[in-house]
Amino acid sequence: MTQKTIREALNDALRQEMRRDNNVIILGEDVAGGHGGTGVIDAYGGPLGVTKGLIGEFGANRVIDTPITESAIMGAAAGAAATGLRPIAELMFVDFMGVCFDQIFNQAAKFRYMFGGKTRTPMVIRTTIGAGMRTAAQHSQCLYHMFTSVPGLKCVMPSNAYDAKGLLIEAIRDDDPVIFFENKLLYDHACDVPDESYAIPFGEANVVREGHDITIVAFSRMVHIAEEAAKTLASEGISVEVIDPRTTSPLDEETILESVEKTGRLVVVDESAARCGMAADIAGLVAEKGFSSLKGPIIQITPPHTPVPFSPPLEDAFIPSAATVVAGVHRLLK
Amino acid sequence: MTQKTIREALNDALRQEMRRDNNVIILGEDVAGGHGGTGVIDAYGGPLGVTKGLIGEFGANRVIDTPITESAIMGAAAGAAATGLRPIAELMFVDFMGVCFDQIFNQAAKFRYMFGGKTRTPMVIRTTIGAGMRTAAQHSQCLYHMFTSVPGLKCVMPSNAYDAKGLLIEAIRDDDPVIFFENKLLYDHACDVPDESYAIPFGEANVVREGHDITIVAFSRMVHIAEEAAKTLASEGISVEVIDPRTTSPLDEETILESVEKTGRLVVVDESAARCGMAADIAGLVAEKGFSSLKGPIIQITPPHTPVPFSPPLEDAFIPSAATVVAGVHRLLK
Amino acid sequence: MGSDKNKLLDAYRRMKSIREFEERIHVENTTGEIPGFVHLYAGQEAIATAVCKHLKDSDYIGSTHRGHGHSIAKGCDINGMMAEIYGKKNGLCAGKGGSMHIADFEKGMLGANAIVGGNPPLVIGAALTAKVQGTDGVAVSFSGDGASNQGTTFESMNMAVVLQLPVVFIFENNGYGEGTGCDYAVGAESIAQRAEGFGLPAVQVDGTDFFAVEAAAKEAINRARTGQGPSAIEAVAMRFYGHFEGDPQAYRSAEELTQLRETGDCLKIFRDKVEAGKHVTKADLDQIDQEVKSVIDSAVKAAREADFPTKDDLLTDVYVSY
Amino acid sequence: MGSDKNKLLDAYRRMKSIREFEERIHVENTTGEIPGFVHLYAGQEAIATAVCKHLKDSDYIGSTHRGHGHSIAKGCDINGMMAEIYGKKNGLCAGKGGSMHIADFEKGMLGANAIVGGNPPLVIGAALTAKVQGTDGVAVSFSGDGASNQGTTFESMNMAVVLQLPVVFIFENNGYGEGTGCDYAVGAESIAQRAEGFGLPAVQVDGTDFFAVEAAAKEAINRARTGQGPSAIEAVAMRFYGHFEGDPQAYRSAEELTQLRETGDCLKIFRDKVEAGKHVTKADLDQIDQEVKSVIDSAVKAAREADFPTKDDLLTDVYVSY
Ligand SMILES: Cc1ncc(C[n+]2csc(CCOP(=O)(O)OP(=O)(O)O)c2C)c(N)n1
Ligand SMILES: Cc1ncc(C[n+]2csc(CCOP(=O)(O)OP(=O)(O)O)c2C)c(N)n1
Ligand SMILES: [Mg+2]
Ligand SMILES: [Mg+2]
Repeated sequence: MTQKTIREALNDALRQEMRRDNNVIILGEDVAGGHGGTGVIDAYGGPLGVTKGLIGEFGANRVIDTPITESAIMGAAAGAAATGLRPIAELMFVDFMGVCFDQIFNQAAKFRYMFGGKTRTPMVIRTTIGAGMRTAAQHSQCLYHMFTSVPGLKCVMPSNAYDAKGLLIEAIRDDDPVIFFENKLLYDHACDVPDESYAIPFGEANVVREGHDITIVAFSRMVHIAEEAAKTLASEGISVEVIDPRTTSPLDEETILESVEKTGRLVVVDESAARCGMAADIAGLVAEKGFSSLKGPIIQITPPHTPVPFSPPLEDAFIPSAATVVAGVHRLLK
Repeated sequence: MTQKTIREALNDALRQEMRRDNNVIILGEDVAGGHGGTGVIDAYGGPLGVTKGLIGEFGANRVIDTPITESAIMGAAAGAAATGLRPIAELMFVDFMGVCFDQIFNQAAKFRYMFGGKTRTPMVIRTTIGAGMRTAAQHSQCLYHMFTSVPGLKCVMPSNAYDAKGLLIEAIRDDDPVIFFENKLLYDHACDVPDESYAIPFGEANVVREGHDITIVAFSRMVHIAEEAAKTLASEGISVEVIDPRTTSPLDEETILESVEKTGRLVVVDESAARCGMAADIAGLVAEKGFSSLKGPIIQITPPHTPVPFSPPLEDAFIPSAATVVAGVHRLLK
Repeated sequence: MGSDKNKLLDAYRRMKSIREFEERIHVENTTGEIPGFVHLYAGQEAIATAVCKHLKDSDYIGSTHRGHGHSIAKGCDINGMMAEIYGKKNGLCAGKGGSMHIADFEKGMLGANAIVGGNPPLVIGAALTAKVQGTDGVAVSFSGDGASNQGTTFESMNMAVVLQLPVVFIFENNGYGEGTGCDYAVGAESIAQRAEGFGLPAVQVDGTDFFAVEAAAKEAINRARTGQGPSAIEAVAMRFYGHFEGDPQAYRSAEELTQLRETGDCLKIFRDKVEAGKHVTKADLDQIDQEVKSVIDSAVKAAREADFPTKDDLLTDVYVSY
Repeated sequence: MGSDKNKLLDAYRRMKSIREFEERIHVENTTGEIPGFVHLYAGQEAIATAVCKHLKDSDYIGSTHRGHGHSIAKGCDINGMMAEIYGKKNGLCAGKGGSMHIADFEKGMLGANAIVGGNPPLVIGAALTAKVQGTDGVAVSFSGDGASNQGTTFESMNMAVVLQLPVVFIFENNGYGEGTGCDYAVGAESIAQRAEGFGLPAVQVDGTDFFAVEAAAKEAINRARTGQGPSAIEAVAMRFYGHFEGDPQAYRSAEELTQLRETGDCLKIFRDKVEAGKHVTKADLDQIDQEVKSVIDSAVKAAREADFPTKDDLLTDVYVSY
């Protein structure tokens, strides 16, 4: 096993699946880069470098640079998926969903149901999420709560490199449309990642840390914030169980409910939205199906109901931090 | 006072506000209809007849038929709002948000914050929601949970004609972008509506029915479903309080929390989504801030996690009904 | 010669099937048994038929809310379509889609689409599959004049040119998008001319003339099939009925409405042309009329009698696996 | 004569201010004090300056992620801009927007926009305000070559033609959208030609030639101001720096990069032209260079020293009232 960053793990996954199946293709803006103009091809290899080198191995017929035209990209991916390819389309920042959402939520997501089960749409949309890079209101959102609410879509958000590889391989092999959310701040996050190919099934939460006083459910980068908080709390004698559902749709309800049964207390840490977000979703789930286990209120730690601000002190205050999680836990235990 | 349908009440509101303020304009597809071609102008008066007659009084400069081009419509409304008009833009079905969401959620909604408070965007988007008309997966959604999750937007969904008029007038006078959700099945719903102009403030829930055993929070057409269920339950000796928040953003948390404090039990009836929807949002709110009042789990009555089906028996089973609400209450009281 | 005759009779049968299908739905819709919105294709039959004539089952088309004609032209089963429109379990989409979502991937019918401008991005995807897999497949997008103004449509044309995809964009200009005239809503000189600006060959043809559409489609589809990239065709033909069934059509003058069937009936025009030729007789065509009528009769009968899906079907087929 | 001279000096001062602003950010960015993404406008100064010369404060422009030049050209306060880019509380957007969201409604600057294709729909809205209110206001949309392929841009052009809005679409073709060449991504013959297909007058001009842009803009803006509807201008000029600061630019050849400033520097070209004329001397321009330098110096100094917003500011200005 070698240490790999999430960026490398994703590149691994893409390369291995493209070798395995000629129908796997990649399309998006600057997934190679350098078409037209005077320079070299693969100048970018993806705006964040994830698809670097793939055009060299698989050629421009399978690693396809497109104009800036997200509806056409997402629609082309959906149409190609429905007719025999397994496209991986890149939506550079999830914030751009507003110019192409129809092709995702009304078309790709609904094909199978609308058409009475007679079609499959095995496409993956890779996109980036998350605040913390000072990229302000239109380049820092998470938005996966919106996708999670759409029947027909699957939503995946790895928090580490091992999961990133296994979940992306699973996503590519999956026969339904999958949105794969990559947190921009985690690309350089590294851990042991096998060189060989492996898939991690959807709907199986990862219990990142076991504990018995309180359950924290967290998503994507917030898993690391939760772990940090858990460490602080451990030093105070509070034992925290941290759960990373890894996929929000399907969601591993069981693992969450079992944990709350054990701890009786739940904090959800989520960056997506203060209203109708993933934190509310998990809280609602437990308030219905796990109510009898609850010893106290369910605390949601989310950003405030504001756009993402640009200025560093504001953005730092916007994102849930270990300190706000710890404070939330204290509030709960009081 | 005269009995008016929601359709008439909305027409009233539009007409009165357009008389009051020359900067109020309407734009959208077939808001008049009949431009070009060989027939008469105002052939439609809005696809569902709400804007009928307005072009006659206010002219084509203020009641503007557009091509089918929702991004340009929503963007034009936002740009016009930021520069001095008070546009009312029509999004024929909320299902079409996927082709214009960017202009709503990244532009109009975020202007004020991104620009440091130096601008106002007094626009209203009128749109239609709701299943029950056999219009299948792309013409039957509610989707207001997605808008509710967006900071900077206000979300309004009247359940009766009185509220429809007062809330629309408030929306037009409001200085923030407001999305006004009209349930297609309620247009002919009538009640007493004053002829004169009046405004209903946002963020003030309507307690539709008082009760002490259980609180039902419901939105838009689901308010009527909840009332129907409440009647049945009353005959069983169960006293139900029905709350219609009328606006989801801002949300009248106080009225909901006070009611739950009294009843100790909460059912949320909502058509928007089974995951990350309004039901989860309300459940999450109460599980955090009203936990100590709760005597049992919070029940969410929503459609299943499926697209809206076409066939009548399927669609009927999809939409929450009085019977499913009653069953939910029974489950809770068991 | 015999093959010429057969081709003409086939074309007529397709067009007539569409006409009869739509005329019959127009009538049956008044019974209240057909749920939801229906948008009829009557008047535009020559377009779908002449285009799809050049396509194989393995080629794809993407359609609109007004999709019955495209579906029949592409070979979808008429009984399955009718059952779908009635919301029945044996419908082409198991009753889950209805009129606005009829699809049949076996026949290369990618789906009607209730989002205006919804299909062009999908259709370039089908063309991309053909290109990547190296088949000689072609994909055709049908859009209305109204849809020609939608951003998704423009994006798809540009992407098709950039990637040189085997795709043809058919713009059916029937004069109106809902209640708004094309002369108002399309700012350009013509839809074809605007498309040409995107860098693809584009022509305007008379959509009531089967042979004019056939010739233009042949050229464009051949171009796509032989790797020479995308094309666009604007075909002009008015719809006979309202935007949807129940539309009072005040946006059309009485004069326009009465003239429609006299001067703009593609079936009449076809008949006049072929009856004047030597292959086909009036009797041949009359016989097809009879046959088609009975096909539609029995489709309606079967659809009315078929079973609705049951509640259990509500939760199936959201995902392949979940 | 004196007024001619002043106009030339004003134009030079604007262009030079943009250049100096961007060159300085290019340097300061390496200190790590500037948060987030910055996209520099250096190389394209003549375009924004020549266009905005014809606009009043009450006219509006909409801009892109590469918006510093447009902002300065439209008259935004340089100190306020610099403070904003540094994320400071006294910035034009109180530190909440940053480089990609600079706006100043008092100056008719509707905002930089981090969504490619985000501004054209908004700009037609500003034009709609002028039309409805019956003012002679004009609105100008700046978009890149990459943005010219976005559906929102196309929709806006069509809507502008249909409603005959007082708007001008400027397409700044700097050869690339991120790392992809315009020659690859724009399928059309040219951006101008494609725009023309939408039914609005469109021309292509040399964007390094202030006077060429000025003449084209004058005509187009005059057309808008006098109620004759929308126009489009494609102005060609390369950016000097990468897509964003830090971009290694492997998609450009070394040759292209070295030639840029020699043959494509709009400031040099302007200087050569006006110094050859009789109104303006080299000394006049050198003096402006000095003055501009000190303006930018003090803007950077002030921005660095200014206060950040505080946590309390996080929750303000989401709504006017809530
Ligand atoms: C995105 C979107 N906008 C609006 C509508 C409502 N709508 C349905 S059909 C239609 C008119 C379409 O006109 P055209 O493209 O000319 O097709 P035609 O109906 O004439 O066949 C409209 C506006 C829709 N379904 N989707
Ligand atoms: C909708 C959307 N898609 C993609 C991006 C990422 N992006 C930012 S700038 C840019 C290139 C824009 O190119 P162009 O319009 O030519 O402007 P230039 O950068 O050359 O000034 C891209 C792809 C974005 N911000 N928004
Ligand atoms: Mg039409
Ligand atoms: Mg560019």
